[in-house]
Amino acid sequence: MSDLTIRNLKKSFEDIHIIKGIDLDIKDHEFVVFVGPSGCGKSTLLRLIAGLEEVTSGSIQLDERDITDVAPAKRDLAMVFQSYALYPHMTVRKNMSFALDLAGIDKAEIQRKVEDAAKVLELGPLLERKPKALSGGQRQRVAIGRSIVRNPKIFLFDEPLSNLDAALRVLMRLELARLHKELNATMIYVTHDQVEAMTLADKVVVLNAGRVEQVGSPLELYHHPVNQFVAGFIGTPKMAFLKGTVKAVSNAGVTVALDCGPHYQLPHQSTSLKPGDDITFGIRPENIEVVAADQSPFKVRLDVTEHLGADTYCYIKLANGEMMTVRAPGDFMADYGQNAGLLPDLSQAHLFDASGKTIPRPRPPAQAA
Amino acid sequence: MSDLTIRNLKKSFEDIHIIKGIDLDIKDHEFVVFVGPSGCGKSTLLRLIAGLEEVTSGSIQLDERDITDVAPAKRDLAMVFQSYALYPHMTVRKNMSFALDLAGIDKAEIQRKVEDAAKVLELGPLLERKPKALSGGQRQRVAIGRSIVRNPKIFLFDEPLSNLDAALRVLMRLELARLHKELNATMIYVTHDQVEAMTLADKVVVLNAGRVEQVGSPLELYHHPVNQFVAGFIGTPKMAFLKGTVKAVSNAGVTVALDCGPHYQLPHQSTSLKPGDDITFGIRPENIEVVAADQSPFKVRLDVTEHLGADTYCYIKLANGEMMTVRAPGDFMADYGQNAGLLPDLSQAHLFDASGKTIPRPRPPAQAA
Amino acid sequence: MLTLKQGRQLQTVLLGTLAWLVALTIFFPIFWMILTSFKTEIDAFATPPQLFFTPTLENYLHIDARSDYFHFAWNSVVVSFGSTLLGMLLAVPAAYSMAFFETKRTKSTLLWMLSTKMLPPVGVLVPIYLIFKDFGLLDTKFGLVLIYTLINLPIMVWMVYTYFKEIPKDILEAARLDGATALQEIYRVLLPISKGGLASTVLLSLILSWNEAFWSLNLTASSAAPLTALVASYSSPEGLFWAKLSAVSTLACAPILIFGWLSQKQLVRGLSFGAVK
Amino acid sequence: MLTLKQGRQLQTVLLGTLAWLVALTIFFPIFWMILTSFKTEIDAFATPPQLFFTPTLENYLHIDARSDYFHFAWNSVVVSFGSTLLGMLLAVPAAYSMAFFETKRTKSTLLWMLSTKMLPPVGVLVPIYLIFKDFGLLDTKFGLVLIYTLINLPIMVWMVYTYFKEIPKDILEAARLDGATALQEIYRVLLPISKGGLASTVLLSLILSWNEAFWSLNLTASSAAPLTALVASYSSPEGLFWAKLSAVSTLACAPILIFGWLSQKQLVRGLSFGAVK
Repeated sequence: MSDLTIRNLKKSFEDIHIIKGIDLDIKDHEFVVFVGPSGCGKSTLLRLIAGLEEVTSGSIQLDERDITDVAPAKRDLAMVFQSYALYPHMTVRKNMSFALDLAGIDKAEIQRKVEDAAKVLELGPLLERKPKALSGGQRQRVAIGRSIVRNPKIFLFDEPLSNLDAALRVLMRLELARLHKELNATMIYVTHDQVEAMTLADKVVVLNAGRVEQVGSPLELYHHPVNQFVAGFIGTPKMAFLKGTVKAVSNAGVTVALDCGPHYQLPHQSTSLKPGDDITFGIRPENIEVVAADQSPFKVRLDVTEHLGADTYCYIKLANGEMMTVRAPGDFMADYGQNAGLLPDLSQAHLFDASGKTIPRPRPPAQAA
Repeated sequence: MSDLTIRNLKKSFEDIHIIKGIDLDIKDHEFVVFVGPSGCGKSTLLRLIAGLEEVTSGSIQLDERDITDVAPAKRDLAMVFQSYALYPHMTVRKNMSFALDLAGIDKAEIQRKVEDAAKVLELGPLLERKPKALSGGQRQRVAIGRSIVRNPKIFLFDEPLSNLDAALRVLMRLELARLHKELNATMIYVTHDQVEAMTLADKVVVLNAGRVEQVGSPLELYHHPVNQFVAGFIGTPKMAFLKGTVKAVSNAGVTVALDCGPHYQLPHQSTSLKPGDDITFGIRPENIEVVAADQSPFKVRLDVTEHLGADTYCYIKLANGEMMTVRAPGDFMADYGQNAGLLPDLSQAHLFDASGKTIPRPRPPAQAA
Repeated sequence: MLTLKQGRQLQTVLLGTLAWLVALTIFFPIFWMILTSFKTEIDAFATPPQLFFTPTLENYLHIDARSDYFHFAWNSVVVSFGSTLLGMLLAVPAAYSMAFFETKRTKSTLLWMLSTKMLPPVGVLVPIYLIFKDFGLLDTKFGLVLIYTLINLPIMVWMVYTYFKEIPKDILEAARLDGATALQEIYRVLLPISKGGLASTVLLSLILSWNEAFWSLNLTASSAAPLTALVASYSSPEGLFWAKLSAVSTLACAPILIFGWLSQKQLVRGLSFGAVK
Repeated sequence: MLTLKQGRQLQTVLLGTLAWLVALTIFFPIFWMILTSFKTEIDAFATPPQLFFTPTLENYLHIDARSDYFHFAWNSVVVSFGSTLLGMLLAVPAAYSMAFFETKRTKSTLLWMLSTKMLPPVGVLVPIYLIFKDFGLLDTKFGLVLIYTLINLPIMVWMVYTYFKEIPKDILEAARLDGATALQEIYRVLLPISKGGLASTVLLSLILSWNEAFWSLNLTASSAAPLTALVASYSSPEGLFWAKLSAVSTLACAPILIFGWLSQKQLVRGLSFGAVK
């Protein structure tokens, strides 16, 4: 068992409030990712759980045991640092056995545990090397190995892939996903990269300015963000946000007039909106089709077009200054400044009220995940 | 006019040969991108053109004038450095006017030129600030502005976006593309990021180990790489490479047996291949469809599946240990370890002979660009 | 077992106290010297030492009557500033060449220069004295300027080299592309950028020259003698006049103490070589 | 106009030569001292100075007859090693507390300690002499150890602090998560990682203590006098015996010159604070 329960957790450094009251439940075997822009408090939250920072108020419980003020070593957690934080003067073997050594565990037992972990991570041939003789990916694996030997209740990862190059990052991401399935362990992972969050997590916790914005599965966040912040943070290229005004609200949905021209009727249900309210219409790049200018009421001039091979991104600056991105097929061709029409898939559109809160849209059964 | 002609250019540092004989023609108004893995010599090549390194042998001509041994300042080139290299003790205005100042140009003229450049780059309100009071993107724009005021024949960019965060990188990429269209200038741009190369270039020069691998338009490189190195370097996720053997060669094409199981007949024309030759079959992630296991002879077990929202990446480890990636639609669902079949689009497949050279495939008229 | 919080607090207090003790131990003698300078000779020599006493100015009046303080102070000023100026004129181009046109010999040259600071000064007294005698430099301000420049040059070159090393090569290359000559590179780009570090180097050179006591005693007699020689003249024969010696020491140290105190931040920032920011 | 290549070559030659000249000027006196020690007294005092002469060992034989070289050398060794050991015992915990439990006062404490190096030593001679007299420390090796420790402590704390600062905090936090106590952190992680820097600090302290000439002359008479005092005993009254003075200076400097030469790389690496890599 390893259930972590956080209640009304707060952390301030002098007068600066970093964590402003967080409640969170992490269940056994979950892979939870904390994600958010830099300065949102995600790393501080992880360090509070690890015991590397003192809690200002609130509590942290691990399996009914209050660990709020317990020393880091006694919490039954292991952490993988962004810098790996390997001991440079020790071999890989010593790095991995250091904690067991300090705990006074039997030599033979230590050797067995280290070699088991080395087997899982394919570190066998590297055991007698020093960290500086290892590549970035190997160091990363040693840091993970150092955690595994301790058999902790929870693994903590602090942006573990941010020092690796793009290609290695993808490989280590897969390895981590595989490791989670093999160890069947509880993992908490901090990143600022929404792609890592989407691809690794069972449950994503989106943080912003010391508060939790949304907790949910990656696809839940992608398709049903609770507010404009989450909608804009998850997904690349970013969702386009177009300002508009509510024209009518009925049982059939909401009719909006966008500042850039077109009017749309959307299936969203709202009891709080009324005609004249400011509204933001959100649409992801892959949910827009580019057609000839006379085939849509949404007429635009295409700006720069980027050919990535598999896809083409069209960047558009609307007449009222708003920017948007459209994803077209790889063989799409267009000239700089060419006129075109846009056809958004309204069943995939999002609406946000003036405060940024989402107006819920009907869920097709298949997407309810 | 600004045509740059490079002939048999070589550069060695002591015994290490960095540039091993390069011939290259850059035409007026072109946006040329040098791309390659780190250590391929792309930055050195740019520095040779700028005059910041001495040429070991070979020649560089700009509009019929031999500039191989000319001092950097007399070459009529301007360079934007990776670190921006702004003068920290000067205001933005001074930074931009420094070169004109040294050249002894009339004060009023300098002021006019600086203000013209500031207008193009929207730097007007920042002219009296010091570099440290600017954001990364603003510094970047000042570095570009410093080049513009000199009205050079060629602009050189040395990985100018690598110090910016991902979001800003996309914005500055667009701004550079727009600037190239507005100034109608010749630009040479160095990057290790194939996405930047694909999206910015009129002409991409792929370098590897001090030699040119291929020169061509981005889509030419994507669809018709001349060898396996270029095919693997361009495109994310990477093209999958599957080893196999030639079974038959005829007018109708080449029949290959892949080590991982399936046999395919491909429309590629070759006079050099004969049955029994080793061959590598290449296919891009977006040209494969995942179907039920009983619907294809190419049967696999799916490994980790990553949901990015708009797309789903399926990672597959084949029975013979080869790795491949498939791009499926955003709503594709699969379990870890599930059985499936793969249907590659053979018209988009690539073949490479034992030395890594491409066996050309027939070009449909539309793709000939 | 201690909680996390208690453990940290204990450590902070314990180790903080140690650091302060070290600092205090070092500063106590200065405090004691200033105190002694206001005592009578009898109070100064009392055993056990007295912390409370009736302050007197008689020592300072005595010094004013016996020696021309300003003559010595002026020598100190001239020699310190002269050697600093000369040192910077040599150190800047040397450091420039080492930092930006590094060859295989650069590191060994630096190493060689720095290691001269490890030489015992008594070891080179004889040849220096002989050379000074032959060139008529004994008891001249110019001679002291020369010797102080030689003494401080390695550390000055090293410091300036360190500051220049911190300047990205890119900036100089940009200046070169912008059409700057080597001299324009130094005067319009390099020096303005590193002016903080150069100021620290100047400060350190001034202070080290001011405090220098070995060479000033051995190479000067009266006309070029700086304040350190004045202090020494009170110490050797009449070893018992502690209060007067304290007073003259206070007078000799006062200018540099005040100067050092005013420029403390700049100085430490410079000494830290960018380690404390 | 010069081509790019010619311009660079000219600069490299010009500035490289300057750097070498500076270094040579500093080293010439040492060469001269060693040369003089093999001259007869008459050759040594000749004007103009002689570069070619018949070498003699008579100066060294004279010194061997008159003084107990090994007595002074032993004192130098004991005092240098003693003060270095004591200094490290104080500097390591102080630097640890400052580097890893930084408070608002940390920087001002460091600043304060460093600025003591800027004090003129003559300024604090009187109180130190009095304190030594009262505690019976005059002309004892223990007294010299104490004073050298005090003198070198600020620079030692500063150096160790700089090395500790280079160690990422993450590594100590990892050790803490692994269950290490504060002492285990220091002995099993911190010291092994920074052993290169600590070795440099030890070397510097040894050399500075060995060369110290001001305090050793003023606070010792005979039983605790180190080599620098031996040299001084040859200089003052019989000012004319240049060759003998050169010989005794050579003897005094020889151990530290050889020691410094052997450990040059480590020393410079340490002094460079990571700037040259």
